[in-house]
Amino acid sequence: MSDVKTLIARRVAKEFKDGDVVNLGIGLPTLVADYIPDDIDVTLYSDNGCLGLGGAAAEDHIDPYLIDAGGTFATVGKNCAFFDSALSFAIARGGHLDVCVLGALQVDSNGNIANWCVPGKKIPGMGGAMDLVVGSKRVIIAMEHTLRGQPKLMENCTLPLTAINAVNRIVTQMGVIDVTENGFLLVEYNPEYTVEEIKAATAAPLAVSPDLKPMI
Amino acid sequence: MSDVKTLIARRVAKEFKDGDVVNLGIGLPTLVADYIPDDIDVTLYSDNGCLGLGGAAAEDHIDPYLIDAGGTFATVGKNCAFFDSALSFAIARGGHLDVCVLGALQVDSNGNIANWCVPGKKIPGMGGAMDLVVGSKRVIIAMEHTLRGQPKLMENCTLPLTAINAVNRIVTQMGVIDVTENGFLLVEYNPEYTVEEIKAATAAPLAVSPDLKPMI
Amino acid sequence: MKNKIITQEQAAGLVKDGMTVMLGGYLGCGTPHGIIGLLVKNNVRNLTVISNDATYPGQGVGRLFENKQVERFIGSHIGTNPEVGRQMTCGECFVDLIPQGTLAERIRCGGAGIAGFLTPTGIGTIAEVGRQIMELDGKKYILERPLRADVAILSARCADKNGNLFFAKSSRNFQPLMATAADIVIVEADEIVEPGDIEPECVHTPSIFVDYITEARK
Amino acid sequence: MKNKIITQEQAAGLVKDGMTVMLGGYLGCGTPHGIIGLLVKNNVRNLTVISNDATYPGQGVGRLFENKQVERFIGSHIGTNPEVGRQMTCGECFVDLIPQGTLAERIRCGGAGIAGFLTPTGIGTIAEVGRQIMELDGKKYILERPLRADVAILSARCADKNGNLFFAKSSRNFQPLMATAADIVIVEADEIVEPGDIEPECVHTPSIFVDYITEARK
Repeated sequence: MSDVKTLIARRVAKEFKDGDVVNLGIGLPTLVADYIPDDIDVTLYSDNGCLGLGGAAAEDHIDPYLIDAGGTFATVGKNCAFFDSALSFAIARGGHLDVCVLGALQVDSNGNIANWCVPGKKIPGMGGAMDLVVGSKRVIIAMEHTLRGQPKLMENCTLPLTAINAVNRIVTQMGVIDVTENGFLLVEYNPEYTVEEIKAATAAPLAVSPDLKPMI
Repeated sequence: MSDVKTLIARRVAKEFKDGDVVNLGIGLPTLVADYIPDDIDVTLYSDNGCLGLGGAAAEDHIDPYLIDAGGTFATVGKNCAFFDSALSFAIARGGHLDVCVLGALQVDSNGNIANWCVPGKKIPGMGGAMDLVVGSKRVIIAMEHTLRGQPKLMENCTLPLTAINAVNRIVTQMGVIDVTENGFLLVEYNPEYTVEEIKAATAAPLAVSPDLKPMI
Repeated sequence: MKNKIITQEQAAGLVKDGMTVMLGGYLGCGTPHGIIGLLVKNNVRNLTVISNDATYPGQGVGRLFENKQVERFIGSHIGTNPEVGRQMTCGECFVDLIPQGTLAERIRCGGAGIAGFLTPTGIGTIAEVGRQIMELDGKKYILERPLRADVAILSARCADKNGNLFFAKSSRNFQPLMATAADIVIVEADEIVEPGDIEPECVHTPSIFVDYITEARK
Repeated sequence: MKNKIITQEQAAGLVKDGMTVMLGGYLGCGTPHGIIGLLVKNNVRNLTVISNDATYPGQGVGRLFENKQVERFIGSHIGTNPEVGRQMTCGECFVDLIPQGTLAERIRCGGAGIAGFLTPTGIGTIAEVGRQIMELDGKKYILERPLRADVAILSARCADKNGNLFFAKSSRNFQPLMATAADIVIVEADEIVEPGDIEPECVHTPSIFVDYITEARK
């Protein structure tokens, strides 16, 4: 199971370019930070009002004034700035994030995403996700392809939405799927699975790119 | 003439209470700063992004990074803070100024004010005046009662307006006039003038307060 | 200058039953823990609380829920505190969940004299419910309205005696916005310093926004 | 990190005929004087200039008017520069005068992804002309739209090599807002310092907004 998460995180990290400003959501997306190539500089954004945090604090070096967006005690990185929540969301909503990596409960072939609420079960709140997904130049979903055998890539999301027409790319342990005007397009596949298996695990039409490649 | 300005500035300075946050406009209102009583603390606001400036800089102590709202090189006062123009006008528009003292070309009995433009003659722009007049808790006009013999207190302003229903009080060399729901009300008079003279210099009905007092 | 320094008890005493209270902090970082403790002790009821999140059980804003003092909560996230979810589900507490950026901007507008703003955030989601939608240049936006409170209670790293504030690192979050948007603004400062000790260019909240200062207990 | 440091000539060369350019400063304080001088030298034409004011004859933004490079000016005040008033009256230059607070907020919205805001400023005045008026809770407001530019040119007291900015005293003015609202952001820094030299809590504009840095000539 953790191998699956590592595989996804590794692949997402290859999406970044030198100089990118990136938001990594809570959970699986946070792991991506560990796989960012050394030869590029990526500035991490935290919606609680930080750019350039330096990772989690050691237990004996906790600064009570410094947490990341997930509430973990953090450290000051080498290109760090702090600001208030108004500027923080001016960054998110205003198109200043190059890439936003989030988990999802469901994504559909219109690029709609549901990731904040399961009615009758869990309503934690949307936090910053709605602003992040609407405002980022590129939205990449990092998630397992299915949840307890149920597909998470749908024709239409059934859970309450986080945003419409927002997702650009989905990275799962089975492959890399782009959201195009014509719906899902498989652009990379994990050779451990056949295309038919990936299609079977997807609850919406899945076109296959003529340039289909093995997952890098 | 400068006696007239001094008289007006002195009287306006008596309007302030301890702790007030005050904007003084360019020209006559700026003089008011010299007459603020020593026993009260007033924080001066400058719309270019400062609170608590300490007055004009000596010629041999000019700091090129520090001007007041009128462009004069200024000094750091004892309770000083700098901020950007968005916060500056959040202060002005958001009701955080206790008193705004401005000059005017015309004021009318509805509290409308014209102070930024004479069409065909001088169109300097409104600068921050429209925000200041709309947002301040109290707007006091400090001006000479007439301009070259022409009344400046009107039934209806004829020049382009800065704001409607905005002025609370007018201080001139002839007296102190409040803008009430029923129009102008003379509350203090300069004993150098008769009430009839003040009425004659005013181009709108001027009621006289039953508590009319000499100008303090 | 008027003395703004009061005791924590005096500060907590300014909050009365039924008030709308903004509380600084993000998951407990930048939260005025001392005054919140006294609000629990004072047992003020029927509060409307505006704060980003409900922090964790037994901590910060969360303590007001456990003592059932919150009638309505306006925030972006309650997932870290199961008790709040329970109260919401049972109808014991009304919870108004709004996107974090919209929350920040609504508070900012409340302090800036702006009557509304148009955001693309939440279009096509339940964030639209009860909101006016406007279409401009072929795109849809939600018209959001300002938020204000009777009292804002903040936690600052430093306050000078005039009330100029400095927030350390990520403890700034919503606090400079809340300072502009409440009738009474109270600051629990970890340190009270002399005027001028905070560089005028590094003041995060100018003194004119702050009514009362109280020193945090160590 | 990509090297953002370029020469003043390279910086000025990024501005082309017909562009919309935001220029920092308030009456010449916080104005990028060096790059403006090179824009005069380069003689780029038909510019739309967004700046608070037209400063004084022979100085800052004013020099672009004297060389007739400004087709349209969007600002709040031109009274300190008679040449601009003359060009406006003769129809040589279109001048769009808007309230200073509205100007600031429109630029902020341009950078913050907000499609419009409702202000009470200007109701009942010519600031209403061409604007949509909305009535909310019995009060009238002007719906104002965001402003953006192709290039913003700023003047900072310090920039670190990554592009984090610090503005001294009143030279901050519109500059942090403009940094968010242009496709290309260029900073003329009086001093270029090492990353970390500006305290992370005292950064006025984070590096992610800044594309190019050039050192001001002494």
